[in-house]
Amino acid sequence: MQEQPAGGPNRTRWTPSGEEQKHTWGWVLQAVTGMLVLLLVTLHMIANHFVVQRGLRDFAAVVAYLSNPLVVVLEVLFLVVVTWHGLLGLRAVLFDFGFSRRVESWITRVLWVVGVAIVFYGLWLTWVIASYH
Amino acid sequence: MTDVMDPGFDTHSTEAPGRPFRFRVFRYKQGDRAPHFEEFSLHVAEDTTVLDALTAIRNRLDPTLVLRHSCFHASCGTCGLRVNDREAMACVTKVVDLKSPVIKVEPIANQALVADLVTDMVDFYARFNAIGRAFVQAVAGPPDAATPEGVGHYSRFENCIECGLCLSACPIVASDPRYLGPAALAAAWRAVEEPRGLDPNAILQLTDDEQGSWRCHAAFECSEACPANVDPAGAIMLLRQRQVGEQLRSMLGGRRR
Amino acid sequence: MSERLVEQSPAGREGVDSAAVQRRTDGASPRRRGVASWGDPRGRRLGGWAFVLHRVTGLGILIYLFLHLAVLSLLARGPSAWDDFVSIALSPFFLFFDVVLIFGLLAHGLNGIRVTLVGFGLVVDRQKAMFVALMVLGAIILIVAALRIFEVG
Amino acid sequence: MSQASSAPHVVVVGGGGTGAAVAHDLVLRGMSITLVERGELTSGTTGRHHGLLHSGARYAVKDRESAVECIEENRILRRIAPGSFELNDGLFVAITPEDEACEPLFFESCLASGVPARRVTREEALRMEPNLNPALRCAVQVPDGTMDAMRLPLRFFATARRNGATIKPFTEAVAMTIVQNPGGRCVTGVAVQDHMNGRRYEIGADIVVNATGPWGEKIARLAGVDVPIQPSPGILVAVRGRYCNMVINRLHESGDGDIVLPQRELSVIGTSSWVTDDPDHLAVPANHVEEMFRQGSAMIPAIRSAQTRATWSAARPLIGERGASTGRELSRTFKCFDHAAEDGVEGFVTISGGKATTLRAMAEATADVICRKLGIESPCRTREYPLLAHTDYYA
Repeated sequence: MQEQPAGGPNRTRWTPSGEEQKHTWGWVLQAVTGMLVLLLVTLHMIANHFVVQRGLRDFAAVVAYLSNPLVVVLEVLFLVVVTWHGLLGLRAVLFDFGFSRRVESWITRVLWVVGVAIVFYGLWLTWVIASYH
Repeated sequence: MTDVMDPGFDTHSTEAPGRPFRFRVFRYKQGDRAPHFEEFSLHVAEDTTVLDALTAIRNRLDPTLVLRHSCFHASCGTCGLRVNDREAMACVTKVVDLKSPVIKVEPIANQALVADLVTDMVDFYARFNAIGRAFVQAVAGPPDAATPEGVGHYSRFENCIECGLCLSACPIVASDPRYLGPAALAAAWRAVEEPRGLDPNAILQLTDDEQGSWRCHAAFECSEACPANVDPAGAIMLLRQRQVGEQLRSMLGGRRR
Repeated sequence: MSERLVEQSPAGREGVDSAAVQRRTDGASPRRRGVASWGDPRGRRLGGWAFVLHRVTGLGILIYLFLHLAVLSLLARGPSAWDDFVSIALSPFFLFFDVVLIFGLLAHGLNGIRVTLVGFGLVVDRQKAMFVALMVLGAIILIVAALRIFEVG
Repeated sequence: MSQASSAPHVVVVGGGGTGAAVAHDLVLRGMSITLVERGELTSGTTGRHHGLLHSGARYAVKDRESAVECIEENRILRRIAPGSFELNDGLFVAITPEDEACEPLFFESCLASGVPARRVTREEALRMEPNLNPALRCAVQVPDGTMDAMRLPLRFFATARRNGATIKPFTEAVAMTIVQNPGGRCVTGVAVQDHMNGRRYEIGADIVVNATGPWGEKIARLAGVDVPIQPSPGILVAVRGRYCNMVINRLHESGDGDIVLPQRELSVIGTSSWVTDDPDHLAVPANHVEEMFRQGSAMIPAIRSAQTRATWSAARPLIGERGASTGRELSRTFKCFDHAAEDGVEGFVTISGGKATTLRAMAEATADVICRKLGIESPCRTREYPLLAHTDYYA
């Protein structure tokens, strides 16, 4: 069979994003964090609302709940994972608007700052509540 | 060749007695400030297609109407249009099957408009050519696959008729022209699946990109729109599977295949 | 095709490009449907609905996450601030929003399972059936959760 | 243009396979070319044909000249347009004893025409094509092929344009510019209507080529000449499913057979014949559709229950006297009319008749006539000149 040379890479007009890193991992992380969120949100909802009388803890109960180190670890992990998943998802949606590459790199930077701030805020809040104990 | 003296009843007639339909046709000539819709009335028979109706409009009602068509059996891919808000090949879309007294006909979306129902295919091929693919195999398969049960196995990329309906239907292409798009990614998967002289690794790496296979958000509108069973969305997902596999392999120290 | 085949090529690549431009329009836009088309329900099939549902619920949940974290700051302001909020949050009005939240979580989470499987090239040809099945499962869970919430309220 | 601006300017009217090949041939001979087409390229008869790359076997018994021409062009096209054909060969199948009685003459005629042919037993034929009618008696294998009816001409267009031709689709020839010279009338240009912007303008030409197939008479009338072109429509039916891998022809007494071709996931069945005056209005008669299913299922019984994908008609541009009642009475060869010699109109040439397989040969004959008229000595180069990919047309 004779192959027809229907254009080679030198005549490509569509260009890849030009970024070195492979984007496989972005997707894989989004999928993995998504599944983790699904698991942790289920635990979070059950632990904080469905097994709690009246569905919401009063202040004392919150403090008592967070005195368990395993709970602290799970809730902080949940926050980290849900923040990652949510902000990466937001980034994907924003990138679909077709802004310029400059705007897109700013979006990425801002989202990093927001994400880090959220996690630090969560850690601070946990520390504040734990110190009531 | 079979000689039949009497041409008989025309199953694709666009004349009375047939059922009357109104066609709202997208009109635009270069230099117009904005496109508009123009309405034409035609009678149609049971087998009359949207393409029959449009060519009848051009031949009898308005010779300035331009549209693309060539093969009349959904093999060339030129007459892809948006009919009543859905992508369709005009030549195999029967008017009566649309079950609507008004038929809205527009050019495919997300492509540069030339005039009326004609779009410029340069953008489509700029993506398509990024992969580089022959469109016909020397022989399309072993003869024993030609049985009725084996017919399904011919669902191969070369079925792609390069019509651009997938680009018109894709919500991501609708908002961002940088996305490589379904047709070219499906071509990429075909090349990985059956390289025939192309380098599958180069194609895997080229499309393992934020503007490549990872840009798809699984709306599957391309596969719904495809008139040739290429299933571009399915191809994109299989491409991703292979890309993840290759990345894992290289991370674990194995060499890329 | 290799360049040697191209004899008498007048201006190389430029010649070809200008020829391509012959067919281009004077300034007509590409008629890109744009981001607005995500909200256009006309002509959409099941997968397209799933795509829109996933985006809308995802953005909704993200907004909720910000609100939720903001509200939790009341905890830092001591017992009375938090306990006052708790009494408001248990009003039927707020409970309705809890049901909406659970709807969003279920729709996004369950469709997320489908998107993940499909995205890894698994059960791609069953994606529609999977969407229907997961949404039916979600509806059942939502009804159970809603009953539980209002029973408690 | 790299050619001197003094290069003769030829306007080709008609963007089908013939026009494409004519533009390609002339531009290689150093001429400046503008091609105009009313609609999209290949939107006339070219795109609608069944996509058969003739081996010539179909004409071997009754029209040896056509058969020789087909096998020669078949070989040339495979060479200059690799990748455009499914090299799947054709099978002429004898179903009835009457069919079988024709086989020796058919086989010998193929060989005598230079068409490689191989006798195939009933068992071997059924092994190669399991869907064939098990009642078949014998078969002959020949180097038929299938092509994409649009994309092969697109390769000619792509190559012609890369070499400097100007291709103008959606541009309709509406009038000829005619000058009255002492020696007679002379066509000096074409008035066209650009349907993309509604503008009307004139294109000057040293020669105007009428390559509009079944519309040939209509265009010739613009130049005030009459050409004996009879549009002869035939119907084609595409069914879902690839019921054969080879081109299946009926081995008939006429040698004219009925045909089933694989095209992607479809099988295309052809074809009938009648005559019309208006190639723009082609009926798809119900009784012809039935006839296609009858003829097709005689060779491949499963076609009887196949799902129809499309039915359509295409008009052949046959050369012959008006008044013929069917297409069969008319010649299947092509002819280039120099209207200076035949009608006293200078600067106007019509090419018509022929088959998709012979598009290059038709272009060569036309270009020879044009070179002779213009006094240019430039040999035809299209036999060896490889064509660009169809995708390059849009590059």
